[in-house]
Amino acid sequence: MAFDYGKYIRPGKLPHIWCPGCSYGIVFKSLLRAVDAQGLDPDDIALVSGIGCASRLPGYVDFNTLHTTHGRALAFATGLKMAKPDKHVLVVSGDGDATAIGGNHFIHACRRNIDITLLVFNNFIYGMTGGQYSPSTQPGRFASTMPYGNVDFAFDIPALATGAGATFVARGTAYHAAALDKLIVDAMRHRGFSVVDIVNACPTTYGRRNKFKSPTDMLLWMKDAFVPAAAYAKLSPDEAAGKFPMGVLHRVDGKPEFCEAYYGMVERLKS
Amino acid sequence: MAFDYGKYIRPGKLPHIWCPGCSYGIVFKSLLRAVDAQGLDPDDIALVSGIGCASRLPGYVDFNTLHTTHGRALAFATGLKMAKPDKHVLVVSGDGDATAIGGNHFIHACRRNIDITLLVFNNFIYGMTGGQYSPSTQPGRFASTMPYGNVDFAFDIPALATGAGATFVARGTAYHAAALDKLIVDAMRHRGFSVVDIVNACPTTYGRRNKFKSPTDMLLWMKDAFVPAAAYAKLSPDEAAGKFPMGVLHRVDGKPEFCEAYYGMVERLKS
Amino acid sequence: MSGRYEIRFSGSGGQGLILAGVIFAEAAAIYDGINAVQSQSYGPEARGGASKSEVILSDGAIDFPKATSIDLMLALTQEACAKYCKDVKEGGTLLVDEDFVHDVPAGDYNVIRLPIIRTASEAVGKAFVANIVAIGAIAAITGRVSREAVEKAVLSRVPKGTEELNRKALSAGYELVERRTV
Amino acid sequence: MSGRYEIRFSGSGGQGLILAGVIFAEAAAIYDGINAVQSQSYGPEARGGASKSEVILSDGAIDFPKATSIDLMLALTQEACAKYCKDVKEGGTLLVDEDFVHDVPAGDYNVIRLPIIRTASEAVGKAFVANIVAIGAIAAITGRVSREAVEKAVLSRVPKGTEELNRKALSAGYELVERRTV
Amino acid sequence: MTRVKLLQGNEACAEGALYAGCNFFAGYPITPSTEVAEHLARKLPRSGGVFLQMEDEIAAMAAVIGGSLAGCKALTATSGPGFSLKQENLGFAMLTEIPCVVVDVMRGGPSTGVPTGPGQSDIMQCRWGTHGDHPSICLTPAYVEEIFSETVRAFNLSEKYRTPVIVAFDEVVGHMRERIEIPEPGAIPLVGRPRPTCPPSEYLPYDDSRGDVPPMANFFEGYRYHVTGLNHGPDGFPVNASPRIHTDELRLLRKVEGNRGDIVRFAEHRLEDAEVAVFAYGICGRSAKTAVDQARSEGIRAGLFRPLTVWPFPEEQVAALSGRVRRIVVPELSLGQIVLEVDRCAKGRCAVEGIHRVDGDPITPAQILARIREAL
Amino acid sequence: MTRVKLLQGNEACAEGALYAGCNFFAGYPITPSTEVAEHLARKLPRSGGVFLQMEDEIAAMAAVIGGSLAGCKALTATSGPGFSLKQENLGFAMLTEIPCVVVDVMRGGPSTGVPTGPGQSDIMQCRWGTHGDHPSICLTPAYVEEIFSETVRAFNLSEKYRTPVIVAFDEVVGHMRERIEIPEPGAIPLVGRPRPTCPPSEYLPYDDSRGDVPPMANFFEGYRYHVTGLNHGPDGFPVNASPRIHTDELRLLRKVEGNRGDIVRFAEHRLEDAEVAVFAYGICGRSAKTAVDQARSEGIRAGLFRPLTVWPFPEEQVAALSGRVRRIVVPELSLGQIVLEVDRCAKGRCAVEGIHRVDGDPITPAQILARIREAL
Amino acid sequence: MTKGRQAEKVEEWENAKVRIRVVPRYCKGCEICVKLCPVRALGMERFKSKVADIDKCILCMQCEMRCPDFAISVERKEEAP
Amino acid sequence: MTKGRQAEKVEEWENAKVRIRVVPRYCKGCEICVKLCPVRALGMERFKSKVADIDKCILCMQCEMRCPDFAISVERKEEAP
Ligand SMILES: Cc1ncc(C[n+]2csc(CCOP(=O)(O)OP(=O)(O)O)c2C)c(N)n1
Ligand SMILES: Cc1ncc(C[n+]2csc(CCOP(=O)(O)OP(=O)(O)O)c2C)c(N)n1
Ligand code: SF4
Ligand code: SF4
Ligand code: SF4
Ligand code: SF4
Repeated sequence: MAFDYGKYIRPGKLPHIWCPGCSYGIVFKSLLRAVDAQGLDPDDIALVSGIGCASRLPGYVDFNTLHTTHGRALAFATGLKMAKPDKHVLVVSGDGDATAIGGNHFIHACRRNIDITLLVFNNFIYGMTGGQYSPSTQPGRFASTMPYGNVDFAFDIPALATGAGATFVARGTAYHAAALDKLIVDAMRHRGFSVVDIVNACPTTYGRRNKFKSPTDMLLWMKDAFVPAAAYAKLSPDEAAGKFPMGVLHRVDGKPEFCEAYYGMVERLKS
Repeated sequence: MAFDYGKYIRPGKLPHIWCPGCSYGIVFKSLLRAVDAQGLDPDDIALVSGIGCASRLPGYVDFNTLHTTHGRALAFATGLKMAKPDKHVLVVSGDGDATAIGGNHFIHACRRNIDITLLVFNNFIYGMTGGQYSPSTQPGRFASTMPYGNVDFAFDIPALATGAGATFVARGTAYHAAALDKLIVDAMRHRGFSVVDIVNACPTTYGRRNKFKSPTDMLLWMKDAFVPAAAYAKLSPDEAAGKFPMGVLHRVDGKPEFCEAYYGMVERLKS
Repeated sequence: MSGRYEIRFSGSGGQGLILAGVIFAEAAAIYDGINAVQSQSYGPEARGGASKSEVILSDGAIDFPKATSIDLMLALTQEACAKYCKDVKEGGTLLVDEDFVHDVPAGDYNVIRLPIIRTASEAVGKAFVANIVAIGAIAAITGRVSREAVEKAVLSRVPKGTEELNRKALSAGYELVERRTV
Repeated sequence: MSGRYEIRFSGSGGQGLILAGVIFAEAAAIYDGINAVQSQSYGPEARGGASKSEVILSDGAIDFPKATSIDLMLALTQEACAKYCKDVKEGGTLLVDEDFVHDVPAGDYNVIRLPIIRTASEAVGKAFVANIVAIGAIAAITGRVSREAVEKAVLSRVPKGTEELNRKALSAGYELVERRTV
Repeated sequence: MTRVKLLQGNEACAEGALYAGCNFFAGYPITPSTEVAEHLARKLPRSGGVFLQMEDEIAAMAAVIGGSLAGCKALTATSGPGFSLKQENLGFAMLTEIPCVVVDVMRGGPSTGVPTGPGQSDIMQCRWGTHGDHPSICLTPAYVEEIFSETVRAFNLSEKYRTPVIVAFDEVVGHMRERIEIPEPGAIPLVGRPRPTCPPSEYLPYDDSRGDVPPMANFFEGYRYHVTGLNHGPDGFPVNASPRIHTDELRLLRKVEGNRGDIVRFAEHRLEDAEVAVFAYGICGRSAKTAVDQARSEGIRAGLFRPLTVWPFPEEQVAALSGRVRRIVVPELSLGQIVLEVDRCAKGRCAVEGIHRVDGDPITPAQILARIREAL
Repeated sequence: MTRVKLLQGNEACAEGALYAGCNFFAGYPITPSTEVAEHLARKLPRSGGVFLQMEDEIAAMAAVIGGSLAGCKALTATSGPGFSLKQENLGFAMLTEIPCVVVDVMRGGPSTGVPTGPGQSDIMQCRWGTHGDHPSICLTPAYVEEIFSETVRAFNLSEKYRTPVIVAFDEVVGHMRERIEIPEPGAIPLVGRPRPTCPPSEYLPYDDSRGDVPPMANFFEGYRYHVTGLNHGPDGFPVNASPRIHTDELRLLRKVEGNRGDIVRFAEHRLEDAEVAVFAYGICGRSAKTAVDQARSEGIRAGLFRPLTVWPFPEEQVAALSGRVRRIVVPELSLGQIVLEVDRCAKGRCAVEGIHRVDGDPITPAQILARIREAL
Repeated sequence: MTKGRQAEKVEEWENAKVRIRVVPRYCKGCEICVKLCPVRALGMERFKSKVADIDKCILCMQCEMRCPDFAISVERKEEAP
Repeated sequence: MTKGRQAEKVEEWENAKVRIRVVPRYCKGCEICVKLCPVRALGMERFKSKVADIDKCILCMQCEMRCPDFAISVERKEEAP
């Protein structure tokens, strides 16, 4: 049986606004399957986003959905989660939303270890505004504001999350959609802040400028370039050139979760 | 001969505003010695800060000094440095200024690897506003906004800088003042973004609430708790409890510096 | 507003209709010395969805830059046609792609149906030059801008290496109209 | 403004003078039922530098909460004395620490010199209770607030475990004045 | 007996919030508002509420909106620089109609200015600080008791009209201490947000068919809906280039402007037969009261109009007043802000003049009295 | 020949900046202003200038101030949400008197609103967006050529008066393309900041003894001095609770308000004998021009006042106008902002009424014409 | 919360083993399905995906998994016993 | 750029080996110097640092290095040959 996405998608909202070949739709489907796999009640889930193409996702999903201001989704989500710590709070962000203007909320959510799952739709570019470079655009790549090739440097988003104190850090890709389902499930089940950096293809503003002939070519690049972390670790430096690890990259289970710590204090004060 | 701080201090500005026993003055002196050791021309140095007790430092120093808005010093400094890439740009920030409101500029300066040196005056608290907890307040510690003991978690500032891509990351303390001179010199000489996390004592808003009997006790705690990185690495987990490494904690020399990369592009386009 | 002539290019997000408007306006304003302004509008849904681009030509000054009483409107998609054709003026012209626009709302205007996209993909070989084919057709229909100016404008705006392709597309557009008129 | 009585506590940042004002106002307003407001001001230099705290007592409503015509002013440091004493009214009282304020600017007011800080550090044993010593002295000088109220107010505001110390400091303050008057 | 306290203005604000049912605070410290946070940091965890110190003011404003959307009564408090930073998200709350209360304890100067000195120069920013058209309710208490009661009222108005409410007062009243009697619970009625009565399947979050304030479902209650900062339709989903945008934005303004009768509050003192009126709020209102009494004692027919609601501006009242007096004097701790509004509403019917002071000290009764005397 | 181009408003803005000597841009992309950045991203590196895309708008504003302080002519460009975020640092530049130009291409709605639609509803924010008292210069071009020339003027005013200048235009004029002839270099005179002539040892960065605009030394030129967002003395160091604060803030306002003659620019069209005037800027100014011409052709004595400077507001001109006409019609893409200022200055001398539209489309000539007709 | 779902036009192809559905209004013509199909069972027509040869389908599910637009779905038919 | 530096009151103590200076206006009485002095050469008077016994000084420089207030400085005198 084909998976029934219709269960979760708001009636009348398809087709979505994403461009032909934009891989966001692929990841969107993975997210729905991952939620379904956990058998969660949609009433108990809030899906929050900032601004950008990725951030339009919540509009399609029949959860409690909140489309906020650019970069601030995690801060809104923190308010929701602290108010209702037993609910599930999920955030989707573009790479710009999450790590450019939203970088501060990103690192603080990591530090706080609040039980929110962040999915970064990382297409290496600002899609919504038409293709300016982002903090995850690799050096040498082209963008409307780096017309001569990017001379700025990119974040390694998982490394940033790890340095900031996140307790579950993973990377997936739109190509490896089935593996992604599993990563999202694990991220959501993790008690504490979890981040999945999800590599995506923006054919419209990134692909064309960077010599990808078609959306499919972008997916096939992912197929080649992303290697399970365990296998990646065994590559020689030569073999590793142009390749990136994927899967769960960092995980800590001992650190207390923020809501638990806060409400633990509330309990202590009562007694 | 006693060091002549008067060379660099603006006439009539002492005594400074810091409280009795505040270790900022100790670090300030270290900074002046470090600058002196490099024989730099004060006309070629800009010293930039945000808002906070630490951020009042530039007012005392006879360089080009810029006291900006809370958290934004690195962004102002980036403008100065890009406009005049051959000048020296130094930033001083409190832990709140640098990593709470200023967290985003902090990680982006790290990512960009722009040749600026950031000294974080880390006193584990918001001093200027009277003792609210900061992103570097350790769990369990007391602050006016954590009256029952901190249930939030702290950044490891060097780890954050490393995760964000900084190429020179060090930690010093006000107690280890002579070693600090050297760290500041090395940080300033490093071509790329450099951060020195400098542990400080705020007796007024932190010490009193956290059972330090005197400013001296706070310095003596530093003496005990901070161990050179090499020695720290050899401690058993038991021995390491309550201790922290200091010295240069991370250093990468291959990554291009941002101004060089940008002006390299300018040169390429000319030809 | 003597001789004000309003043209609207409409279709879906990715079809290059803003560029088409720009090229047309540039042909008029820069190469033919006719007053021209170009404007556009699109949704927050910059991606896909109906989009339009407008060019106003006039002998006199052009203050209000938007089309409200359209002399000629192009529609490459059904959605755009339905959404935007109400502003075509009495006696104006509605140019539609004959394969992609089936229901043309009734109105007091002349309807011209041309296989613009098909011509681009089949005769020229690349669907994405449909906008250039459309420019040719519109230039031919309106006769307001010289062919020389249009050609210069096209060639100055298209990516290097695609000049021949675009020249061919432009000719194909002219021909669609000329063949029909003959 | 019938019976408006203005008191200013001044000294340097860390001397607890804001707390002194608060305690004094609380004694009046809460425990003695006299109208009282307390206000303060300090520089961006919250740390160190001159600081002041004011209490207005009145039978009637107190609208303007700041002291402009001071009945009694305390100065624990030379800097504060110099900076703030100009607002003491004719016939008012200027109470200074006899060890730390040497130059008292001339003015039409009575000057009282008491060893407040010395009393705190020597007689009571802790310099930091100088503010409580001062409260005792001021209560004694003004006679506007009952000793019982003052004592309650002090004890309700000081950290647990320091009650005895503070009670002693308060008494010492009263005694400084009483001894003097005798 | 324990309900009678000597409280600082900022503490009274925190106590007012608690009285109003506030169970969520998110903030970032800033002088001279920090005591609001510090007081709540002590109190909220004891009552099971949420106290959050966020990484900056932007995040604090966002968290407050999130908390409110999840059903809490939510508060943030700040001062000038932080208030500037909150503007973008404040606009979000206005457009998405999420109740919350924002306290701005005003300090001196633009930029960092005089952090510990009083000011009243954010008052136009309270109206126009965020981009785009938006409603604004802004209350301006002057006494510690009033800070308490107006903070309660701020929560009530915010919930009733589904809109953020600003409480703006200057450093002097924020930091001064006065005797206050905390009312018994229930003495001041509390208002909650209008709640949907329809089943979730019929719920439209911005349904304006039955009034200008649509019922609000909280998240996680079974009413799954969409909230966006894009202009939206009754169903909450974005609309684009549509007349709906115009009518919906008009409705947002009307919610506030159309309910002036309920929202606008002010105090009048000896205005009956006044020839000179003083229009003043906050600390200036206090000084003015003293000045008016002194003027009266000199036989000058002076009176005081003291707005407790500055936005929406008491337009009718000022228009009427301008028809009755010869002059309106407007003392402000700014270089001339609210005086512009008074002037606008006076429409030339009487003279309007400001007294301005921004040196870090409040305007004294004597300064105002001097101007009242000159006015004749 | 190559100087004649078909340029988008946003591109003309970028070209105007380059013409004015802009050699530093820092920004963060946002619709509908992004093309300003994109154009400069292509051009600036070629001429050795700095193009910086920062992590957010706050950082962009900060970097621009840093760049200017180091001697560059610096620009940033943004739209509503980004403009809100820049406010705190914009206030810093105002108080510290650091020249720079801020472009706000106005879109629709509060919050995210209608990002791709036009708006004019940030115009009050241009005056009052940051906390505290501060001067404001805001220019409002309506034609592509005018965007070019007003951007040049913005740089000139900014340098001359040492203050940030805002150039605000709506999405329609920002995105439309028109023919423009770029003037020869030198055709428009350029102005630089006043420079110190004294030796460094005597330099006082805020010395107002010889005029309201103190000479400005750039960093790294040997004049080592201190810049702070705290209120400060002539030497640049903080002062606290001092009359200096008052006089200095007054000077900041006077720099701008006192030079209205130089700063305020406007275009009049057929106003000589007008009975009805339209007051309109930006796209509404264009629509109004057509409407006025149509009205005249119907024999109605209509005219247009089109401000190119909205702040400082052309108070005297509007006051005079209100004495001459029966009615002033104010079309705006907002729910009523600048109409309040017109009303304030008219002081009841004539009727003032707004035409408001915020549905994502511009006000048409026909809408204005209809109101002109009704006015009679 | 099913608010009146409109019936969507669906195109179907099937054989004994498999049913493939395409919703033309959702398909944006990106060709991902066509290009990732290992057996070239799909093709394009007027910028929309269609099944060229249903019998080639090996039920690998690549097209369904990677269609970003919810436009194509593949259903394994119950094996006849 | 020396803009008229005011003469600051300085207290001095010395013996043959060492000269210690305290600027009373700078000293904030934190007692760090006193407490970190390994030989207890310093003491407090009226909340200000002073030298209690100059002959105890071993020139370790701890007090100078760690005085946060530029208030105390220690100078080794040229050794007599
Ligand atoms: C405060 C603010 N600044 C800028 C913007 C404009 N903006 C909208 S989305 C976006 C970035 C989009 O990139 P990303 O976050 O990577 O998401 P994507 O569109 O690629 O999914 C920007 C800069 C905005 N809406 N608000
Ligand atoms: C936008 C803004 N928010 C808040 C403040 C208030 N504020 C001033 S300093 C400070 C924090 C001080 O702590 P830290 O940065 O660690 O420096 P310290 O004072 O401890 O040296 C805060 C919150 C401000 N000035 N501006
Ligand atoms: S612009 Fe890029 S990210 Fe945005 S919808 Fe299109 S393809 Fe996807
Ligand atoms: S408050 Fe703390 S950090 Fe600030 S000056 Fe005092 S001791 Fe130093
Ligand atoms: S992958 Fe989906 S959207 Fe793309 S062509 Fe195939 S069916 Fe259409
Ligand atoms: S260390 Fe310095 S400031 Fe502290 S007591 Fe000694 S001399 Fe005074």
